[in-house]
Amino acid sequence: MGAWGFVSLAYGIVYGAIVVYWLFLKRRFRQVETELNRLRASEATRSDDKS
Amino acid sequence: MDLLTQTYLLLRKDLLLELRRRDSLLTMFFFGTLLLFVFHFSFDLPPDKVAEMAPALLWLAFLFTGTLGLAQLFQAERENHCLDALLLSPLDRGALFLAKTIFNLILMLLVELVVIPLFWILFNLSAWNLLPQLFLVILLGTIGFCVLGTIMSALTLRARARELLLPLVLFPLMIPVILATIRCMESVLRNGEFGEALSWLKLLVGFDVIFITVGILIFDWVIES
Amino acid sequence: MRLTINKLAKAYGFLWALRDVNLDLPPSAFVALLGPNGAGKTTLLKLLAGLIAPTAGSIQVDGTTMTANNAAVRRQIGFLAPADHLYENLTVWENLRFFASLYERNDRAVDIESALEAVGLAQRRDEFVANLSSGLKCRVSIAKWQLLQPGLLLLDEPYGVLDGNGVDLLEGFLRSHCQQGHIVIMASHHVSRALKLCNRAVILHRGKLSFDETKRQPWPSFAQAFDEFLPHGESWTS
Amino acid sequence: MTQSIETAKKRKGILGGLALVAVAIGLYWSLAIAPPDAYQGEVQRIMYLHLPSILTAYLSYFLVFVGSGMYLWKREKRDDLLAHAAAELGVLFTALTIIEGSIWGKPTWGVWWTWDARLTLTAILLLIYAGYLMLRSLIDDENRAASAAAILGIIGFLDIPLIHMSVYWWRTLHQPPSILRPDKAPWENVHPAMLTALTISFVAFLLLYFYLLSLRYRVGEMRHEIKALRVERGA
Repeated sequence: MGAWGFVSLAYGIVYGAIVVYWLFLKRRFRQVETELNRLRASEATRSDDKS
Repeated sequence: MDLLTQTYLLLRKDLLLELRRRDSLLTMFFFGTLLLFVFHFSFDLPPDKVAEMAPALLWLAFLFTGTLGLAQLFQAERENHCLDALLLSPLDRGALFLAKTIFNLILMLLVELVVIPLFWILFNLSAWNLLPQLFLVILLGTIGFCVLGTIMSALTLRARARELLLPLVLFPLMIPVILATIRCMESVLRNGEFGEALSWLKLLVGFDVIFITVGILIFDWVIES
Repeated sequence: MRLTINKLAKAYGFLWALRDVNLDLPPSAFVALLGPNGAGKTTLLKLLAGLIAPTAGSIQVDGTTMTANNAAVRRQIGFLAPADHLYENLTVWENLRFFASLYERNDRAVDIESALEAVGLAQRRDEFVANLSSGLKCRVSIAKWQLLQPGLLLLDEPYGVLDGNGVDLLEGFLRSHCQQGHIVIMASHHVSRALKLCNRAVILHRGKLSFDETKRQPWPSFAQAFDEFLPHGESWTS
Repeated sequence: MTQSIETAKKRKGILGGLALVAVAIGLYWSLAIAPPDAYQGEVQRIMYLHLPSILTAYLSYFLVFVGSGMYLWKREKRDDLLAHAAAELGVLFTALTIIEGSIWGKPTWGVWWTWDARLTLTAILLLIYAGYLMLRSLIDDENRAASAAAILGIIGFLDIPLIHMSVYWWRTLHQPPSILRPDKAPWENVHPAMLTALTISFVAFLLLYFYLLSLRYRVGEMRHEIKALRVERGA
């Protein structure tokens, strides 16, 4: 493996890992956000029922 | 009532309990001795290499035995919710920290007092005159271990798999103590004096002082967590 | 001793164990804390003992707000756990002396001796707690709090393990303790016994105080609240 | 309420976009414009990754420390959330630092791993903060987990200088300083283009770091809100 080989390996792994982590985080973010919105929506209907 | 009186009361209670059962002390002692045998079989050291390897072997043996003791440290308090009884009382949490640290220190020192001469006999070492200096180093190292070990033991008290978690969080933090103790012991065994290892000795003292202070200050939060 | 509880609330994970509890207890109050299982009785006692921190609200003892590290307040609070809070491998005597010295109260040998005498354990002072039955352990606990004289004494279902004699001992101790101006709060399912002792009854229902009145005779409002919230409990009019 | 969430989202988007641009410029400078090192050649370009990632890792640990201390003092959930998010990112960037160091080490030292002081120190940091995450996940009660982790976050950070000292002494007393440490200060006899590349990479990593941190923090915050809502329901 030449010098550029090592360099591209390092850059590839680092940015690859960051992108994977970012995608993973995005997915978690979206899941949690949907769950939260669902809960909020049902909360709103419940308080409507009361009034 | 001041910190030291409370520490004394708690320590007396722990020692009394240990004197009755000797659970921790006996297991630690046998485990330490066992490790010496295992090391001997697995390394099969030639006599001239023993003095070189002795510090690392001894200190590793103490580290593992100490961890065994730490896992048992709050055992009496776990039975019958006695920890609650202590937390209920007007007790300074710093005293609890000091008492437990000193208690584990006493156990480890007792084990070390037996295991080191045993090591000298088993491995045919001749440098008996260096033992006082070695004990000093080991004392400082053991204090550092017990101080941080007590904090971590209390921290993992309510965790799942706490016996496994304890060494996992404790050992990386112990790196300065491990390195400093082994280097000091090496220097003493090789040159008969601390020499350039003196800065290691200072590091060891610094570690002890820093974490004793931190421990007394934050044990409030440690034990309530 | 005056105890003021202000909008106290505690959540465990997803659930409110206790919500918006207000209570103001004058000296010599003897409170029967009633409620079905899971109503939050133990949570309230633990909060008062300072063993857990409230999610919201405050507890004041004689005007001082209780915090985790206030030793002066903690010295005032006792928690009688029937067969708990004793070291198994210490003798009865050693347990009492240890706790008395921690509280710096009545830790002389004569005091401990007379406390043991009072609960009928003077003969067994040198036995290990591990060898005692749970009824006898409870008696040791009674002796312990008799020595420590807490301004606020909390009890969580003390009747389960005691024999008839022990119950008499406990009730005698609680009565005299209360008469000295101390506050006693007792959670129990033995409603008739608790009602006889208390001078105030409190019902917890799903984490909220649903009833809080001083005792009188007859007591129709309690009867109504009792039937509403504890319909399957034992009969309390005995 | 929803408006502030929208603006926060927009702000995150802008931060992410900036990070992306900075990373692109950084890549261009470090791979194309900066000249190869006189001794190490092209391999030295890994430095433009290595130094920024270890810097962000240390920044993380500092944030864990600050968040932990604030949490113990004020007991506010947001400080704990910050510490948790920072610890996770710290572990990520430390792991990346070790991988880069290892890839850099192969052509320079001929081995993937050597017990160089820097590499060893980084590995120990990884162990400490992995332990932090383990401790969090192994305590069931959420408040207890938060306080226990906060204690470890503080002690771990206080321990770093001691570990640093001991690991460096350990190496220097046994073997000469590593190739990584030049005899001269790094800013002397360094090509200006190299410095620019390094600076841009630093900025890019910091932007990327704060973008990821804000994302991770918001995940924790929303999880906490969900729990709070569920608690309301439970009553």
